[in-house]
Amino acid sequence: MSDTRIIEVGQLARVEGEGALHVRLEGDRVAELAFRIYEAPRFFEALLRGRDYREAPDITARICGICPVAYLLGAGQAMEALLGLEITPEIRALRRLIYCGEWIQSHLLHVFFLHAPDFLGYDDAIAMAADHPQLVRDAMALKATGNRLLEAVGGRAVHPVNLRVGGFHRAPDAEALAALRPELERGVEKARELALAVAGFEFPEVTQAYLCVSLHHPEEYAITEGRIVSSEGLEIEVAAFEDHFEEYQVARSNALHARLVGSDRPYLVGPVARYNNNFAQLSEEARRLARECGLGERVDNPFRSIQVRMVEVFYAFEEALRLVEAYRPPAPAAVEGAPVAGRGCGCTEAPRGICYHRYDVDREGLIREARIMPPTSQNQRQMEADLKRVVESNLSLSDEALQWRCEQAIRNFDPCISCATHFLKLMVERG
Amino acid sequence: MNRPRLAIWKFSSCDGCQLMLLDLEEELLALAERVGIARFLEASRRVAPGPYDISLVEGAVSTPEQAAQVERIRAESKVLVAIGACATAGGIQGVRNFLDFDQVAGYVYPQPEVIDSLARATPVSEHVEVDYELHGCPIEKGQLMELVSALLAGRRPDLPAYAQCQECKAAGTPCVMVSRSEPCLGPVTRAGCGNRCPSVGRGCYGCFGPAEEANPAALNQQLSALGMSEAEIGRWYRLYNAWVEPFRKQGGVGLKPDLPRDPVGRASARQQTASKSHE
Amino acid sequence: MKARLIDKSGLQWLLDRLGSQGYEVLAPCLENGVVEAGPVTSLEELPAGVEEETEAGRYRLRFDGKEGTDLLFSHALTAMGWQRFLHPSSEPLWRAELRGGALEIQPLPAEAPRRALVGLRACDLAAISIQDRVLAQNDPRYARRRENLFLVAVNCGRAAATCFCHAMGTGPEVKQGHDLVLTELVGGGAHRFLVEAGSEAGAGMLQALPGREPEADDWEEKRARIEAASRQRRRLPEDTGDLLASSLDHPHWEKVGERCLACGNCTSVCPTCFCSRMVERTGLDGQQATHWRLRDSCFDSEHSYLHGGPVRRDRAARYRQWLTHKLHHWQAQFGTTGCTGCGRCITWCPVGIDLTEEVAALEVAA
Amino acid sequence: MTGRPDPMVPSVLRIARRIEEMEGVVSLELEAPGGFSFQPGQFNMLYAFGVGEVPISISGDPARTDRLRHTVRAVGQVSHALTRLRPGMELGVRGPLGRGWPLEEVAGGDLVLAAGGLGLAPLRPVAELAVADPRRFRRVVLYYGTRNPATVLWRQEMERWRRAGIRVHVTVDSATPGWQGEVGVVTRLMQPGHFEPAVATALLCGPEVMMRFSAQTLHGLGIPAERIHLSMERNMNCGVGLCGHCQFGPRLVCRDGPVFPLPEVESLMQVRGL
Ligand SMILES: Cc1cc2nc3c(=O)[nH]c(=O)nc-3n(C[C@H](O)[C@H](O)[C@H](O)COP(=O)(O)OP(=O)(O)OC[C@H]3O[C@@H](n4cnc5c(N)ncnc54)[C@H](O)[C@@H]3O)c2cc1C
Ligand code: SF4
Ligand code: SF4
Ligand code: SF4
Repeated sequence: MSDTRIIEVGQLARVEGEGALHVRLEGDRVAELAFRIYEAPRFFEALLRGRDYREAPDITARICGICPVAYLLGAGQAMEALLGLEITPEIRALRRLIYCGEWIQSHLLHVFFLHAPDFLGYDDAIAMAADHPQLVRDAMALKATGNRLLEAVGGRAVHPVNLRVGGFHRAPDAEALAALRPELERGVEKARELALAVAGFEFPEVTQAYLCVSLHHPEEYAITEGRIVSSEGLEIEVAAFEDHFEEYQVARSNALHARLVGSDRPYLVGPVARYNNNFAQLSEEARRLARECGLGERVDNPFRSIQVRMVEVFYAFEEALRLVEAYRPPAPAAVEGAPVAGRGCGCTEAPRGICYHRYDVDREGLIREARIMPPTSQNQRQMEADLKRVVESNLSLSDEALQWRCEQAIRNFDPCISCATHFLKLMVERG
Repeated sequence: MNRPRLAIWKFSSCDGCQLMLLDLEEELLALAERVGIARFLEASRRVAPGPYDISLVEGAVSTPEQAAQVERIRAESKVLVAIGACATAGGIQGVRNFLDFDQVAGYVYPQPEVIDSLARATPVSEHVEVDYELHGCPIEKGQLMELVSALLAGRRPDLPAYAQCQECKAAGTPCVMVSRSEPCLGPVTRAGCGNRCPSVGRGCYGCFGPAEEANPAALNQQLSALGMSEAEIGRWYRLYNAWVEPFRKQGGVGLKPDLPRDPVGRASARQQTASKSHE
Repeated sequence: MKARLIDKSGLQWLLDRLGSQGYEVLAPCLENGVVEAGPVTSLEELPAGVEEETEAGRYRLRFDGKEGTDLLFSHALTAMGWQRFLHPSSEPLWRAELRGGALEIQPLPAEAPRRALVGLRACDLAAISIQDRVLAQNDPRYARRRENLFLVAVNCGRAAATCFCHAMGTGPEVKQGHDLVLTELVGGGAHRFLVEAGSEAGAGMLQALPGREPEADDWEEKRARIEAASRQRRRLPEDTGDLLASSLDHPHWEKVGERCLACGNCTSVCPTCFCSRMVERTGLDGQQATHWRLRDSCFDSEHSYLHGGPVRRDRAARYRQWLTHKLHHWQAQFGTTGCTGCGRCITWCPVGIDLTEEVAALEVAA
Repeated sequence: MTGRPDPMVPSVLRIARRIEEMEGVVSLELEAPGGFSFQPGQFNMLYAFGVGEVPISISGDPARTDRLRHTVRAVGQVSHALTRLRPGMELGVRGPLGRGWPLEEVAGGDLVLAAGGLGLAPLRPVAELAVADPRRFRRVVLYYGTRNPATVLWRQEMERWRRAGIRVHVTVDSATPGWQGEVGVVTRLMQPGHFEPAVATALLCGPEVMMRFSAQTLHGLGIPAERIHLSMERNMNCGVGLCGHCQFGPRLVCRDGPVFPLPEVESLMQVRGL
């Protein structure tokens, strides 16, 4: 057909991992759209079988170098649920603190290294730094603070070593944490400035009616724990996750998709979902900042996810500062338990959205079954839906511009393909 | 100015090692001035063709496509550096090399036969000649900068091959095995991480891979004296650096074929939901 | 004045005085489950009533002031020794800059803070005097650090199970190398310290100490304590040097080589080990280079690297190098033994290799 | 004490001349404006900017104190960097270090030089002394062995030495077409009658095996063991006895050597991996 257009992104850049996009347009109809993950499968769930339950955090952490805390904690908390361990408030607080570090570094990485160049028209942040040196340097400095937080609590910024089932190997030194205070105070201020700077970007006008799924906690903006809620009234325990969410396979796609049981709608996890479900739990300052940035209580333009991330960065700095100020070293640093046979589930809010773990463990403490649903896999279907929308509403763009716009739309999700890959399913059709 | 050209590649990995480049922050800008970053997909849309002066390769080779690509990378790179446990030792995905691949694939995939994966995830050095290796899961920024600066200056990078124990001592960390009977792989693990685990009171879990002079047989006696079973010891070695000797030999010890013959995966919840969805 | 008898407040006075004279006071304290030298301002920070139980490959602390008083120096040794204050694990030596073809080399000043080391034992002093012989001549950095030390030693009243200073003739009584030496006394229920001077600087300080003249039973208690500390199980034979000299081809080295981890723990804790290596560090811009000295171990393959391979290829050869150097070749090189009998290498070897046992094995089988 | 110069800090010297001796071997002639005296057999630590420091023998004429000469074979990073330096550029020098050849001992007697490969470098200053002062030694004989004709060092110099009365014997491990000289190990060159063993002193430098067999042969020819001297090689980082790398049993090669009389090292050389 003469007016067939093919938009092809062979190797998606500025995402974690390896993916590709293929769009075929016939006239103004999207005839085919496939977001393809070609990152090699890594078989984590199979590797976990036969391992000691205490090994799960360190093994699953290697699913992703950008958000290892989501795995360290998700697996850790799943095992605690299994063992019936009561985690002390001090350990809980410390976990929230390190998670703030991960949010800060991951969000800033995404916002300024991976996503902002799309808005400002650069190939990468290095090129962007030439014209916007202060912006990039400020972002780097803030991101470095996130890393320092991870390091101070976790002993290492990427793949922290100090987390374990039950808590921490060693409670961080109070002085070491106190030393971060000035930096965090500056961080709160700078994060506000950067959020406002991002608010000045130009946002393509696209809206989506998202079904938002996230954790929810009545007293705090949910990060490490809570109940799973949807924007349409679902509210369940983490352990009931698989009763309500399912993965299924579709023809023509290389990846597993997810949806709510009994409904065919895709759903959204991640910053926008969290924000929409938990706006009331944000601090007053964070809510005010959101308004200053022009965000309402609900966000339905996917391109504005970058702004939501900045509001979350601001909030994470506030939280981190508060937690550091209130820090009391947990003693003991970890709660001990003995292995029991059974099933444990865990779920936390990774920077990209909820990350669910389930393990079946035998009496010796060896893992028999493992199942992990990272956020990117849950978002995949929504990503394709968004892309379709973006393509349809930007038909006037040249192929090159449209391709870039599509890339940008994918980056709205901050997809972590390394995360998504270990469960990746290849095209399977079932009769 | 004729700047050396740097390319960054990725095979099977978690991206954590590449992230170290982005975590260089200010130093990354300095690096980008000193070298031309010709290919770094995680950071840039711009991809310049080879040849490259330095290629940093992250990840294990685990698909036929990657096996072919690594040859191409070698051919167009003057200096090839494998970075991280995945690229130097197969990484965590190398654990599958000890298992029955059909079972592994069958557990995760309903139709494993359509998967385009090699049975084994292997280090880059099993495929092509590697000029330097940066160890660690993940690598350390300091070592990355040391390597790059050394390459630029034409000197030998100072990358330790000795054991983690010496980092403990330099950091003033009391040996966790001697002072607390905490099992530790430090005596057989390469130094370079900056003493991360022992300094939080935990035994090293070997993420920097074997030290040059590793003597696991001698360490294992001590580990069993501290109460570890043979299977536990085997599992310890069977982690991020499982596929390089001498960890490889140790990693096979006590390995029970404890995955059920008929993979439970077939009956797992995922399958049920998957079929449910097609009702 | 030969000696003073002071109580705890007198000792605190000494710490304060040293502090006010600009010394950083380092003394044993509890750290990560071991006794280790660290900055101290108050006696409260000392590990009162703590004793270490050591064995080959094992170290534990035990808390009991079993003499009715919490002795401040009831432990025997600091875990890793004091040498890091004299011979740091890394140190920049000079900086070089190249402009065009012109080279400029700037020596970097040594860090040599004024430090008072409090709580050294006789073996620690022996170690310093051994390092003095090895390094003071040719290493002005070491010499400067050495000059800026004030050494307050303590006589041991108890030996750890791994101590063998008595056999090596380096202790337990402090006889030389100190500025001051304390003997902690508790006889008659009074917790006090007998202080003696070993140098002019020490004598000056002794003059000023608030206390009184010690009496006969103080001296008697000191003697008894040292005698108690002299009861040690481990020893090295008199003719160890000759034995080693004639055992270079002994098959036993292979056996130790099988057990040895070549991890370098022994060389890292040994207070006399001095090996170092030089490395060049350059920045990205390639305009500047810094030449560093890092501590090194003869158990590393790089240590004897020559023409693409190490001379000492296996662990057996390296263990032999370490042991024969310590106990024999040192004598030829520096006119002293390289071992003080502190036992640290025994305690901190993760697999518990004990040099006294290895020597004994050579003796039996020879 | 504090005022003493740090023996670890190099001084800076400029390269006056660079001579490409053969493929991969370069001699550097350095300007020594302040004068530089040394004992033949001593070495310097040479520093190439940004790369590092290595021990290199002094290979020049000891009479020329304004010029300092080194001959370097490019084998690793530092030696490569040194051989790449150009005239006018500067490098770092620490030295002279170590104990040189015991030349007083030889005075008036016969001098036997045996070198393998680049081991000729530290013997060159001795040959130059002999040339400059023919009465200093009675007879001088040089045995030189190298891998093949292409790696014969200093052909012209050796010709000059020959003309000055030194008896030069050269052999190669494997010949190439056109090679007229000897083929085989260096010990095959050593013949009775070349020197008077009772008054001869032998100076040896080369690979350890070569020195071991040469020492044996020369001793067999009647030179007393204590008059056979070897220049040893060990890893060196400091060159002044501080770093511990050059241990050779009871000796520190940099401080006590590199030159040792045979009895001091003979038995040590028999021990594997010492
Ligand atoms: C007393 C003495 C005199 C020497 N004289 C000369 C000479 O005149 N000409 C010459 O070309 N070479 C000489 N050498 C050998 C020269 O020092 C080595 O070739 C050089 O150190 C190799 O360093 P590199 O960095 O180029 O090689 P690499 O192989 O990269 O060496 C790395 C490091 O190992 C050590 N090392 C490696 N080989 C040796 C070695 N053979 N000796 C000592 N340390 C070594 C050094 O610390 C060096 O920096 C001499 C060695 C000694 C001990
Ligand atoms: S080596 Fe470890 S940190 Fe690096 S990519 Fe592999 S899994 Fe990630
Ligand atoms: S101590 Fe061991 S496991 Fe821990 S970070 Fe270092 S090398 Fe890795
Ligand atoms: S060799 Fe062992 S016992 Fe002797 S001084 Fe060194 S550490 Fe102490």
